[in-house]
Amino acid sequence: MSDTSFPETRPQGALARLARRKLAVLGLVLIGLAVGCAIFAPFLTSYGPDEQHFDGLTIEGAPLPPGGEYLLGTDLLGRDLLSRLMHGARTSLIIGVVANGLALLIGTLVGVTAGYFRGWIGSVLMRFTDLMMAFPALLLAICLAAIFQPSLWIVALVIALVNWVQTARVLYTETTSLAEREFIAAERALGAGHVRILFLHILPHLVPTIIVWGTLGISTTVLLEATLSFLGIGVQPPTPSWGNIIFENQTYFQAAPWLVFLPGAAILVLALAFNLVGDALRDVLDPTQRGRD
Amino acid sequence: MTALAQTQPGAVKAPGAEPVLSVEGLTISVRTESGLHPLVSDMSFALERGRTLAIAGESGSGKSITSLAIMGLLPPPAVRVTGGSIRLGQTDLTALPEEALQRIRGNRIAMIFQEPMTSLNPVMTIGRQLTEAIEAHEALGRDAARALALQALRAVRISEPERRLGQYPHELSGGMRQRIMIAMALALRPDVLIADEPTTALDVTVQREVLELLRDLQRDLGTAIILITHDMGVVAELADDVIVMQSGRMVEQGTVEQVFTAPREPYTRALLAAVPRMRPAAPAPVAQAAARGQVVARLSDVEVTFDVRGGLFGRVTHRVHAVAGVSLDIREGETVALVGESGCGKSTIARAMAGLVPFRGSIEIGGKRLGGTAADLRAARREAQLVFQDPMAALDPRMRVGDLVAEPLVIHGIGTAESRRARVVDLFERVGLSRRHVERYPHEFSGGQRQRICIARALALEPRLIIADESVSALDVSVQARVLDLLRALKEEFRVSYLFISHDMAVVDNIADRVAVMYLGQVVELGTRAQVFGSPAHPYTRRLIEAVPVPDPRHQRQPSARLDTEIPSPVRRLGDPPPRLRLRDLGNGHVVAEDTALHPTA
Amino acid sequence: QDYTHDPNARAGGGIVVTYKDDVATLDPAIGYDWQNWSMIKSLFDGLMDYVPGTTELRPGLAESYEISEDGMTFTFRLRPGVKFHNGREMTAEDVKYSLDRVTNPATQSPGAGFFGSIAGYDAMSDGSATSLGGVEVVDPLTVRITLSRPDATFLHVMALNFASVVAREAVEAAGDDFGKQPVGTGAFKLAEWTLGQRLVFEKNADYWRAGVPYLDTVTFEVGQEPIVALLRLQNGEVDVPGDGIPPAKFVEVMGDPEQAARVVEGGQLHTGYITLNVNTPPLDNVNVRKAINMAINKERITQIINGRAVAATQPLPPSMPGYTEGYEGYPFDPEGAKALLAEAGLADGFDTELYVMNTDPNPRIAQAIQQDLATIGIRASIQSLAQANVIEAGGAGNAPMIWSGGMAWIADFPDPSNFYGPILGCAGAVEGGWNWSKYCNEALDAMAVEADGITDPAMSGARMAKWSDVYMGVMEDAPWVPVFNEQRYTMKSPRMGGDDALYVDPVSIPVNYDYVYVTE
Amino acid sequence: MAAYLFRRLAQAALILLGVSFITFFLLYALPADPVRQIAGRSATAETVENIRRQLGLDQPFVVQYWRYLSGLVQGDLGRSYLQKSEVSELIAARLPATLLLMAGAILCELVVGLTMGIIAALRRGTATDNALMITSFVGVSAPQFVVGLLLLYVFAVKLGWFPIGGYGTFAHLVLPSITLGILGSGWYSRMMRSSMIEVLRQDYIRTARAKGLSRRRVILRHALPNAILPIIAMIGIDIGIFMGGIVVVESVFGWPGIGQLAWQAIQRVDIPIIMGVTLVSACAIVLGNLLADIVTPFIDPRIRVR
Ligand SMILES: Nc1ncnc2c1ncn2[C@@H]1O[C@H](COP(=O)(O)OP(=O)(O)OP(=O)(O)O)[C@@H](O)[C@H]1O
Ligand SMILES: Nc1ncnc2c1ncn2[C@@H]1O[C@H](COP(=O)(O)OP(=O)(O)OP(=O)(O)O)[C@@H](O)[C@H]1O
Ligand SMILES: [Mg+2]
Ligand SMILES: [Mg+2]
Repeated sequence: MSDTSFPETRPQGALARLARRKLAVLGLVLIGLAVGCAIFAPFLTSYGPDEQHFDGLTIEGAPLPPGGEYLLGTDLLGRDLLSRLMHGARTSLIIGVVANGLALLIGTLVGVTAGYFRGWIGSVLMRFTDLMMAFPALLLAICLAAIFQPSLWIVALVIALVNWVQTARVLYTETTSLAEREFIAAERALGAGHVRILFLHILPHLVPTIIVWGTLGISTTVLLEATLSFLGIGVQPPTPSWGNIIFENQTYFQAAPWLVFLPGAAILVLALAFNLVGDALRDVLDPTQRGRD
Repeated sequence: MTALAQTQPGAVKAPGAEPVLSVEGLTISVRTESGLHPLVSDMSFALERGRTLAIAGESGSGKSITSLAIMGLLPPPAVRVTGGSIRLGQTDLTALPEEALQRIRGNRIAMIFQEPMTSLNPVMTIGRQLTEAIEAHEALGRDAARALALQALRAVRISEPERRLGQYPHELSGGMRQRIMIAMALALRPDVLIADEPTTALDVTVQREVLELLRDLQRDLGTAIILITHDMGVVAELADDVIVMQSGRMVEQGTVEQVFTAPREPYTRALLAAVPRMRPAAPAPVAQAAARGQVVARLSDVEVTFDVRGGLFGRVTHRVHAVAGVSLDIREGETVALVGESGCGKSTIARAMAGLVPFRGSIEIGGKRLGGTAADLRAARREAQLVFQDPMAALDPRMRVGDLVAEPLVIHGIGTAESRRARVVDLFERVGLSRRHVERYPHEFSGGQRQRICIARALALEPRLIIADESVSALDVSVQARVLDLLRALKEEFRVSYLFISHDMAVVDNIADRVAVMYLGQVVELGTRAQVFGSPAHPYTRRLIEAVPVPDPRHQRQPSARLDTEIPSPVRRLGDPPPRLRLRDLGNGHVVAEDTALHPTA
Repeated sequence: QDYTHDPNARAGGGIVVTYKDDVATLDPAIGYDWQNWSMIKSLFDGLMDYVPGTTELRPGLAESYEISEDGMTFTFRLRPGVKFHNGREMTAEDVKYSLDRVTNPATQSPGAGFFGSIAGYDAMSDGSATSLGGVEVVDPLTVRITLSRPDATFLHVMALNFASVVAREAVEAAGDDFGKQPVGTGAFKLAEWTLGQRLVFEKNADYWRAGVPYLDTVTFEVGQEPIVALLRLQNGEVDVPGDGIPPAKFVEVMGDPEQAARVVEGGQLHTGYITLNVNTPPLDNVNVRKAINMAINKERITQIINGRAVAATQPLPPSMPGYTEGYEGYPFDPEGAKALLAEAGLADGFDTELYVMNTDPNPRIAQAIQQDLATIGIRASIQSLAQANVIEAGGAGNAPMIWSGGMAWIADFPDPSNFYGPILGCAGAVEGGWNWSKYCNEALDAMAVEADGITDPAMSGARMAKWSDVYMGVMEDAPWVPVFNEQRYTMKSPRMGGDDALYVDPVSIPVNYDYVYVTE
Repeated sequence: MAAYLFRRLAQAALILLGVSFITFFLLYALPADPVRQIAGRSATAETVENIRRQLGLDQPFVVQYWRYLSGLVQGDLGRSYLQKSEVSELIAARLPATLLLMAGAILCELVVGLTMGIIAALRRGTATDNALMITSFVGVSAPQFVVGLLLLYVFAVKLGWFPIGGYGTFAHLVLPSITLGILGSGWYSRMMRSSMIEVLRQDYIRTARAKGLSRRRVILRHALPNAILPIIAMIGIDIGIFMGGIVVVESVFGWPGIGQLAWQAIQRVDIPIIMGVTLVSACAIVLGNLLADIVTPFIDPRIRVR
């Protein structure tokens, strides 16, 4: 009883397959670069991020454009932009990765639990989610941050607390329909416990959605942090973050475009890098997509 | 290859007629990480007007892929035609651009797909889905298109065709959807109709009707039909010519008489030998041996209802009485078959026994009451394994099949990783799959292969009871025979009991010790196989038996009354439960429902 | 009379002025914002007024006034025939009603405190009276106001918006909404108000001052981002950007001769300063405060704001009477500052916090200050917060240091006393008060009272000298670091006419609408 | 349907109650004193206390909240502390503009986002797909203030196609809608792409193609309505996300909506306005979700029965 099958190739590990995708590797390299900056910035830059240089401004008080002594130019206080960007990577990574990750985690937990268990647990969780969703996120962030003393970790927490809602909502819907699928019933019929079903059979199917929301969330959270610092409830100056560099300087985008576009590009590249890895990961994890590139 | 060389071209081609469709040396390959691999190689045949070509063969032999290739609908991007030609009249379809293919699809070649449940767009009305096919090919106004659509619906003899136009697919039963698919395919009177397992998903009575429908339509319109099926009974009833496929190759080709009466190839012979047949009805020998073991599962007065909500505050207004009081014992080493029309509650009983739906009454498995403690439930689940009706849906598409089969062992903490692996390989081989398949994913298998994976999975725990819900319906006869043999062997070896749910009476006739016939959530007849098939007491049972296709092309079937009405509905108002049927004992455990008021034709 | 009319002025036409923030109210008893301050000035008049473009007092609705010998009684003779926008003639009753209204606690006027020297004010504010005992209607055209203590600034107070004369029947008709339906005697009347979008002022044809206003209409468009307002100005759609030239555009504008020519520069009665909380160790040590004063590089800070300010040496701005000429202030001397700190036993510096309001350029200035402090070893962390939160922290006395920018003192009236009371005097040094240094020097307070007791206009030289001494005393204790006095830079469209001084009017900010005109 | 609506509205009312409570509590806990803002800098402590008493801000939290709530059920949102007028009036004057802007933005993000998503899904894995992905990330990562000014500068100042900010005509609406919609369109295009890819694998798409329908028709009539189903729920969620952007966009374009009102109120702790705006936007979000739930059955007949 043979059938028309092809010689089986030994399936390689997910990592090995990931490694064969050029774009994913590019993404990993870029993320590595950002992490490198975040950790080693003090050793890589020739100026401190907070040093205000007298020669960093023109006589009229205008910042210097890229090129020359300050490689990427200076900001409105005559500080070296390159150094600020590299140091800013730390804040932005914490926000974009940790806070966003935490939001994703809470959202996934709430959405999946509510969608899988239904019943009163589900109702309570979803009504709470609806409540949180009806609450203007920015206002909540402002109030929470103003009540606690602002610090990077508080801000990260606040961002996580306001950003999980949409993820929860979307995953809830997806989980409810997944939980109805026959193979979940099959697992239950085998006697599989809830934990096993949730982690082995539900979560893997949510990966694509989680990846889409997670990667898009990076920019959103990084910019939300900036909005908060702009309101005085984020990371306090002079600590740089990519977001607050933009916000500090956004009115100057014509006079000193580099102050807005360079940090903007940094955020974009970070988000894209995660997206490249995320997309590749999704395809690698999705067996129906094997055979593509 | 040898098979092809021996085939006389004249066997298929009627002298003088120009073929509408001819396939020459068709090769279809899949691109994988390790290069191109052929799924179908060197396929050749020709098809003339008004004739029916059946492509039979084991599951996974490339039947569906071939038909998709003809339609130009191979799943992108991995699967492609890599050689040969498909000619419709004079045009080579493989060389046509998409635009030109669009003009041919639906218009000159139409196809009915294997899965009627998912093949209709859920958000579009039936009417729209019909008329747009018409409008796509003929310059007709809305009204004219509507008239044509209505005509097509009438042609497939669906009840209340006008009303159907405004309905959505989910409002129709599987059989009705299949008719809609046929109507859609036939609306434009195509030269060629490809029907891929048009009846596999349907129960016998509906299958009957659909087959007759196809025959009538062909007679009236002169359409050439390619009928893909693994059911030799269907082949015998409908086909003029037959191609037998195995492993992506044609092994035999000829007229239906030739193939059935004088099969040349050993594979064909094996295939035909494996076809289950209804044994001639013999009077029941008194007192069969099987019934005296220990009771493995006991259902007493099991009722399952589903609530339908509506009205203010979403109160329950209606109930679906899916199972309305079923009592049944299954003894050790016994196979009880549960037969009945689609929607009569067979699967619901299976689900209740697996602890998946809440029920009233009591179910005991291996002495443990379901609905008792969690530990009882777990123990019961180890004792009884459910093989689901739809194998694709029942397998997590993101797990390797090897892991899926090993899962029950992991869940119940049996064995080490190594021993489990060995067991998985062993199970695979037992169900006719190879160890190479272990690392693949469900979507990489054909429908029949998946079903075998599900069975392997159920066997992993060596349960005392296996509930097999339509487990062999999707299998080709040879595999079906092997699986049935396997089930039988397990029964001998481990004294496993089966609750065997099926609509295929021939299969049931071959495997069952006792048979329960269900209608609208209740058992209307119960007895040993010999009792039920030998002397069916309930008219509904008789109807079911009559509908079974006979795998003999010379068999003449007398036309039966067509059933255009819908099956009476199990949905009832709250507080209006269905009347319980009283069972009359005919002796020796043969019971039959007294009340015939529920009989569909009554 | 005291103002020579521009000979080139021509009547007619309209202008468009933009503001970022919405106009909250046009009720003169309540309006206290940047944007409604001068609008109210054009809709209403008080008994006193200023010569346009200057800080010189002149009579307004009062034709003339008399001050008693002891300086405690002011008798105003009203101008006859002045009509409210509703056509009724204004009388002494209206003056009294208006003053009663502004001091009545129910009105919740933020300016009520200015009238504290009028006899009977205390009874009003504790609710035991409904009418100011010190304001008397002598006859329909005469009002006599009696003070409870001598107040040299009283005439300035009568020129404040809060002292504007309102029409009683209009107030009563409008109820709580008088601020949306203002009726006054001013040069313009409100013709249209589309909430959140636009206000249109229309020339008051019956205006009692002859010849003005020149403009037929003034249209205020609110909710306009300053950068966008400037783009629109460059496009000829806007005549005056009410919020001035945004910092982001300043260099560009000044670099273009054609645009730079239309920029008007002027001083304003403003000082930007850092408060040092004298109750918070180690800032309670005067030497530490002096060291901080010496550490701040004021030139650098003015550079950061594109040189739109001059370094300050003392609390008062240079154009304010009482300014001490020749006083150098604390020199910029980081080394000296370090020495002072070492003397105070803080050679290693210390940690503190610097509060700042979160709108550009204030956080930037705070960072510059932070760096200056860092050079002498003071590690100040910045708390950049919304205005309300900074004010809260300042009032509660929780903030060791506050940069005043964005909330800074712009004088309500051009008199040195205006810079003292609430922000440097003991009265403001209470919980919730605006004296964020919590600095309280009884001796200086006494001196301030003395100075304001000199009501004789002839003695005003002596009074100013006294005020000068008060501020020098303040500098001695160094509760503040005066950083700079902001210069005002406004732009106007090419068609705008009128003296430059009108565009940087120290009182009618940003523009004196009554006296500007268009040339086409 | 009526019963369903009734149930949903009751739920919505509960949610609004929750929102009002939380907001009120957070504002109560906020370390900033509105009275000081009202009283001005020349006020004495006595005056401050006086005003506090008049506004009832000296009362315990529960009493204050109860009073607010009783006003609320009568449709009274209170009086602004600093604007000195009825909050309901202030909001009513500005709400139409904001709603218009939201509608414009939603339209824009749907049109742009869905188109991008569909094209990306159809051209999956190609350079077009990658370019669209980058574009959508640019949309998501771009600070709206800068986008707004950039658009204003290029299309209004330089090209003169649109007015430089303002409100009134359709031309005024275009640039703000685009600015606000760009962010969302990034999200929509990603969601749409996934959803579309999923739908394109379905059997009924194969059926549609087997009928010989044109590619265009298969995409627009068969794939799109199915793929859009999960997206509709997003629109409800979207309105909440908009609130942040609206503040920025309205200020750049001088759009007279509630965003600017809210912004000023937050800066100056004008609690009645903050409360009012919060409740109104919560209403909008709840209604948006409700609307999404009501619209879905029109597209998806399967859930009509429930
Ligand atoms: N998308 C795919 N990628 C890789 N292999 C595939 C794919 N689809 C089908 N196959 C393989 O192609 C072979 C033929 O499949 P096909 O669906 O034509 O079988 P079939 O003859 O229709 O079987 P059944 O009767 O079970 O439906 C099988 O071995 C299957 O594993
Ligand atoms: N979850 C559910 N909610 C409501 N009704 C249901 C549900 N599951 C099944 N039903 C209804 O219960 C009845 C019995 O369904 P069941 O699946 O048991 O039929 P079956 O005999 O297995 O049919 P088939 O041969 O088509 O598989 C049907 O009318 C079905 O529509
Ligand atoms: Mg098939
Ligand atoms: Mg079933």
